[in-house]
Amino acid sequence: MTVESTAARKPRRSAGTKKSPSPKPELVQLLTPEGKRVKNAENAMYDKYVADLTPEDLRGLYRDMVLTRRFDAEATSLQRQGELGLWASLLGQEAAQIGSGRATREDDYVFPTYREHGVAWCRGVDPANLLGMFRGVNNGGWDPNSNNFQLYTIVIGSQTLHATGYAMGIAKDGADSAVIAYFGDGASSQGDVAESFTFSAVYNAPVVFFCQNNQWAISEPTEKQTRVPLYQRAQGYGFPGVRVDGNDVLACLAVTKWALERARSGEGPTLVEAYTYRMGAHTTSDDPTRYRGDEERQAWEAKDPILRLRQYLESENHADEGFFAELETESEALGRRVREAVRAMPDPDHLAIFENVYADGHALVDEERAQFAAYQASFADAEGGK
Amino acid sequence: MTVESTAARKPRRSAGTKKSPSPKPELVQLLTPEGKRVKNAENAMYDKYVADLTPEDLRGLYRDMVLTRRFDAEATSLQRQGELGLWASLLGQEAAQIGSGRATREDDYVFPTYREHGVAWCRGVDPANLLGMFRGVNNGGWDPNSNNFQLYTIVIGSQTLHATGYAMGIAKDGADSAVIAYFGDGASSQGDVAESFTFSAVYNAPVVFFCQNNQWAISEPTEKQTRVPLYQRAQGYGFPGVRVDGNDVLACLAVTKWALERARSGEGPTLVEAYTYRMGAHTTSDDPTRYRGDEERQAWEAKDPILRLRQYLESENHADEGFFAELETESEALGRRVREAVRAMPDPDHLAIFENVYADGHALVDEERAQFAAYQASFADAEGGK
Amino acid sequence: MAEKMALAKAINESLRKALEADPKVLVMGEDVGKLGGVFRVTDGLQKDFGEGRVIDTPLAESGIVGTAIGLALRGYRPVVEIQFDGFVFPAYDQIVTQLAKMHARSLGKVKLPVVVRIPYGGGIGAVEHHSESPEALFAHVAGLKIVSPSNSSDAYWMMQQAIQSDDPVIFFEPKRRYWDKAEVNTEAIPGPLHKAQVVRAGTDLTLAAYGPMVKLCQEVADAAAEEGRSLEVLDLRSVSPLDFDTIQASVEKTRRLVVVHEAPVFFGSGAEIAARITERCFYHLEAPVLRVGGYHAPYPPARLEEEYLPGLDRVLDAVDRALAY
Amino acid sequence: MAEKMALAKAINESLRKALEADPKVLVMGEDVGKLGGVFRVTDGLQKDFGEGRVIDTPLAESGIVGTAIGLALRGYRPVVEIQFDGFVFPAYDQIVTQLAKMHARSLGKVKLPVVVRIPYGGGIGAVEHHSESPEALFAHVAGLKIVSPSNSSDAYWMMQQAIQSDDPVIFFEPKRRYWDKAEVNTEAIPGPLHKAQVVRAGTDLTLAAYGPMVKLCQEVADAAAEEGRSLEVLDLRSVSPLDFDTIQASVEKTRRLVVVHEAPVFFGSGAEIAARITERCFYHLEAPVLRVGGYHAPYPPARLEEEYLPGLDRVLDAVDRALAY
Ligand SMILES: Cc1ncc(C[n+]2csc(CCOP(=O)(O)OP(=O)(O)O)c2C)c(N)n1
Ligand SMILES: Cc1ncc(C[n+]2csc(CCOP(=O)(O)OP(=O)(O)O)c2C)c(N)n1
Ligand SMILES: [Mg+2]
Ligand SMILES: [Mg+2]
Repeated sequence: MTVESTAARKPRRSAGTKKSPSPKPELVQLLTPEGKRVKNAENAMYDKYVADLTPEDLRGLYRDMVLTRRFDAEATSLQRQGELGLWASLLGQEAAQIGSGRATREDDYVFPTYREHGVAWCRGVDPANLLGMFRGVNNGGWDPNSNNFQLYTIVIGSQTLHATGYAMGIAKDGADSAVIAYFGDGASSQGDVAESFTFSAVYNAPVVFFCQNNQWAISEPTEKQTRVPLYQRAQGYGFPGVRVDGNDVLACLAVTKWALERARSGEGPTLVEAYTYRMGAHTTSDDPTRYRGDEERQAWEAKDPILRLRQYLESENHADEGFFAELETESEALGRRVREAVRAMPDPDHLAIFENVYADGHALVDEERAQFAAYQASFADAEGGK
Repeated sequence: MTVESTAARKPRRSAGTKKSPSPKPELVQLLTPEGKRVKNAENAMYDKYVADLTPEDLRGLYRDMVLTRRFDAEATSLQRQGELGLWASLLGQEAAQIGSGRATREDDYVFPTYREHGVAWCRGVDPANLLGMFRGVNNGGWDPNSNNFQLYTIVIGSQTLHATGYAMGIAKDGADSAVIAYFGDGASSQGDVAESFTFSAVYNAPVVFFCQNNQWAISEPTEKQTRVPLYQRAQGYGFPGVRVDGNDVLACLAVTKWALERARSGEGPTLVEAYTYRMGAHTTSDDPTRYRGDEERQAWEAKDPILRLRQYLESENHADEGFFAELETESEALGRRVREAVRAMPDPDHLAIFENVYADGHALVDEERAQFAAYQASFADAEGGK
Repeated sequence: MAEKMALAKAINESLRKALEADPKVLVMGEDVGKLGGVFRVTDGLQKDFGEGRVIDTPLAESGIVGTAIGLALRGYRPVVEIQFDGFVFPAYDQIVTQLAKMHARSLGKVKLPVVVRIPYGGGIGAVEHHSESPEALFAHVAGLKIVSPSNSSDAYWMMQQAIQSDDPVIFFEPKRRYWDKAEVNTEAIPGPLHKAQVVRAGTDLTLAAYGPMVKLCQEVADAAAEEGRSLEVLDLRSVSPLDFDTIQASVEKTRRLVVVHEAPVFFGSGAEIAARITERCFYHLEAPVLRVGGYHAPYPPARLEEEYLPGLDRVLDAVDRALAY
Repeated sequence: MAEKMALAKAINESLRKALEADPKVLVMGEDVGKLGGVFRVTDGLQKDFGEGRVIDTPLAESGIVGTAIGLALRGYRPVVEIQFDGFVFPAYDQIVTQLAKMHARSLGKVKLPVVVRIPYGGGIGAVEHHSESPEALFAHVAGLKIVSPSNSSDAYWMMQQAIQSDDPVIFFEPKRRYWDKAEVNTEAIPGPLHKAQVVRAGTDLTLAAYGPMVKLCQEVADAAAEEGRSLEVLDLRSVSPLDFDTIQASVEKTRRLVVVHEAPVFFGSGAEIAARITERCFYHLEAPVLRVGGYHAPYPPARLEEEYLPGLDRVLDAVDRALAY
């Protein structure tokens, strides 16, 4: 049996980019894991985007994160109960999603992956609607245009090109809306993502690429995708890249606002890398104990996005017991509502197979639908006849 | 009729990368357009790779470029005479190709596009063999493994992944060979090229990406592919990128040697952008007067790669009249030999359609071959019967 | 107003008309701008409609189709050019997984009126990847419509209809017919996009083809007529959907069918037509449906393409074989 | 030595044996290392053979296949995993244009012994893109060989043969059968890779299938037997080439053929089989070749897949219809 110990030659000295200094700050953080506000010169250009948040605003962000987490937990348990076939949990990524989601304007357009439940929440998509595809009753259960929130995209990276094209359209229309495209650290390797960087740069499209680097692509750590920090990818395409503490909702909000403003004002694309952690399994089908230890998770637990904002709210007296208690009640109600909505979700009509294959119809679909209907009717007849 | 004047919003201020300083020098040049040797501190790290070239070596490079140009001109005229269906001329890119080609070692492996006639020459591929595919008698007329020179690849960018995989194999074997992958400025937009950057960086594969930026992808100028210099693309993937004067054979030789040495010594991939110009049409089917003016071409004529080396050779007394005269004779002989070889190239046997579709055979191919043979024989019979 | 026009010019005029009629129509692709495309199909359009409507894209087919999808989501109607058949595959994922399925995925909320133009087929003596006929690889995929005109008039009208369609349409242009001239009545009202046409009536056998092979089949019918055989020729025009009703009606009359296409026979359009028509006309057929097409081999170098492609003799041979049953 | 093994485990053992026997064999793909693949087909292989032989790749299918081609050029024999059927399309260009054609392009000088493993098909209640059957999209392309085992023993041996083949092989693994156990005699000498097998003899009608549908066809034959009908069941095993000789021999006996696959009927394998068998057995067939497969619609959400996929009743219905002729 041949056993080799390494996959590839290791660089004798560290790789090429050491000469190009990283932009400052290397990680935008406005709230420490302990819940302290960070203010310094390096952060100032971002800080101004959250400087005038009121206590109510801050409580709102907290509420968003708590409800998102509660919804996510409910979905996970619905999967365990067999109500859903699968669930992709966002646990740990609440700040990245709520921060960036709350930075968007109503007329902006969002292109998510399959994990952006927090962003969907910010966009006003009914959480229950997100569950249809995981239950298997549809492949996308909301109208993308009602909330300018595209359907979940499962094939990795594809949506970044759609986002870029949409942004090109905004530019053509002379509108000042912007687009935000979500993708993961794993997705950064897909050719489509690279092509979306090229197109958006060449056409100076108003799009923000928001990469949630949650350290893992199923079982593969980010080192299997890149040997330098991902935010640096952007500079070689001619637009800026910024790494933000993805567990810091204020920093995510600020940096995304800044990037969206760049887009609106004709400065083109930006890459934001939200440095965060996937606290749970990749999906309910995954078993992370096969590929990662518990220490890593524990280290990230100390950086929990919800806890740190709570500490800040409390230390600043921005929220009292009543607020937290009420939110607890609201959470439970949300969980209940979602649970009931899912259980009540009807199975689709069998003929739905043939619906919406084409907008203008197709002779073969018509033919097959008719055959199928006749075939099904033959059983009904048979049963009826008994 | 709606007429818009711009394709996209223009950036209000120049795009993102202005903060990251470009590596020094911005363009590696060791020989000016006037044929003067450039020596300075910035160039020193490259200069050492050509410091010990003898006058004979220099004459060799000159000879390579002249013969390549002569061959290329012959092919163009063979196309005009109807002997070839198409030709993709390298006119203007001789220095980029001879410089980089001569930097390779016999055990290195080359992955070309369809325009690397000069590199093929350096690898010892018989020029006449390059013409088979342009004549339409085959899709690749040489054994890639005889000279470690892959077949021409027409689908843009594909070969960069093959090169990366090959380089991964070299690393696995523990060999100290390296790979060089050629591609164009247009190709830089293809997802495959981006993926080859990702794979080569992650596996630290010994590969040099050699991009001949000849300013045009058929009718599209490089600005349609990128808004920053192409060599900068590499840094975001974690390896160095260098721009070299692609019309300076010494600089191309030096920079490629440096990059290949990095690969051999375990430092992984490098991107070299050879800044050059496609002096002719994209191919013999193309009509560049539709999309570019003559001034540009004239400006580049002043930077001709062959002329500048000749001036240097003459000013240093490295070559005399006899050398140039002899080379002239050799050129003509080469042209003649190629012309005769092409004219003598037999059409392939009809049954070649069915050859080499599979290495281990395929029942359907056997069946169709037999039917085809019988069908063709029926004509022969019919004719014989007359 | 009828005018003689080359097929490429007819498409050019059709694109021009669409660009004029609807500000949401865009033309995108590699070299479609100043150059007017390598076949000049988009000649002059950028000059007249500007770089905002006729867009030279980066060299990346997945990017072209992917951004066209995004533009369609924004309300545009992009007409995308793939430079040659063999270069569509980098965009294959975006086409079959996104373009084809987004309407269904969104339960009908999203429409993607994108036309993907692909000059296809051989016979022009080109190098590798410039002569392929990949239509079957798209027809198997639900959500796409696949058409291919055979003449200038259809090219003009079918392009109008494709652009107006709210479904994605893969528009295969028979490149070897680009220079063939025929009358185009730009004021005629065309029949439905996906309806086949009987381009020559006959009684002994039906020849069914589309795109570049229709002209060949007409020549075959001429040659057969000299031998006293009356062949009916169908121009299918649409590969998805296939107009089985028209084929069936013809075969019920002639009782024999030969399908001709440039694409390889194995898993090609002819297979689907043969299978379904045999089912529909089982008691009518006097002979099995025969297929004439490319072999199960990569498209060969130019000097062999005449042997590889269906030609007059090979189709006549199939006709003879079918008639011999 | 025969052992009961799940199909996934049989492939795992086969890969292990190949990795042991030939240092040039590599296993590559997303999550094939520590995780052992999402279906655990590569479980334990990286632990035993190291990261140099069992390689977790970046998340980029074109890159996986493209670098596998490069590794094959260097003398390696990569076995590549595509995580699910619907994710093969980003690699489609590298597969159909490079992997399939490089042997011919090089006039036989280059061989590319690359195996592309694709877990395919539905029936596992998955989300979109995880249940497709794209084999026809590869079978149309010359230069590729396409196989699909239906049981553990074939899975074991066909993988051995695929790895030994000097041609690229697309190896479609019937994911819904991964957990089905059957005997695997790891010392048996297998028949040729591309030969179909009569897995049940019968006289009234032939059912032809491959991969996940073979088991269904056996159940259909059981059910039909109760009604006094004797069905012959063929496990085709190979989609390119198709073993028409074996099908023909069976149909000459039974005079009726029903082809079953999960992939959409339109332009699917059944079309090619119907067309060719009708040609070969024109005077033997008592009924048209009938096809049972998916509809011309995107693979539906899980709660509809039972209706979409061929099931016992639908196949029996086709059998009845064929027998009614
Ligand atoms: C093209 C494609 N290949 C493979 C997969 C299977 N897959 C689903 S999620 C995933 C990992 C994605 O990682 P990342 O981009 O980091 O996002 P995350 O799941 O961490 O949010 C993979 C490989 C897919 N969905 N699409
Ligand atoms: C995938 C693909 N798309 C389109 C083409 C058509 N095409 C051939 S060469 C070319 C331009 C290539 O430009 P560049 O990469 O700069 O190389 P150059 O020709 O300038 O050497 C194009 C678009 C192709 N060969 N492959
Ligand atoms: Mg991730
Ligand atoms: Mg170029």
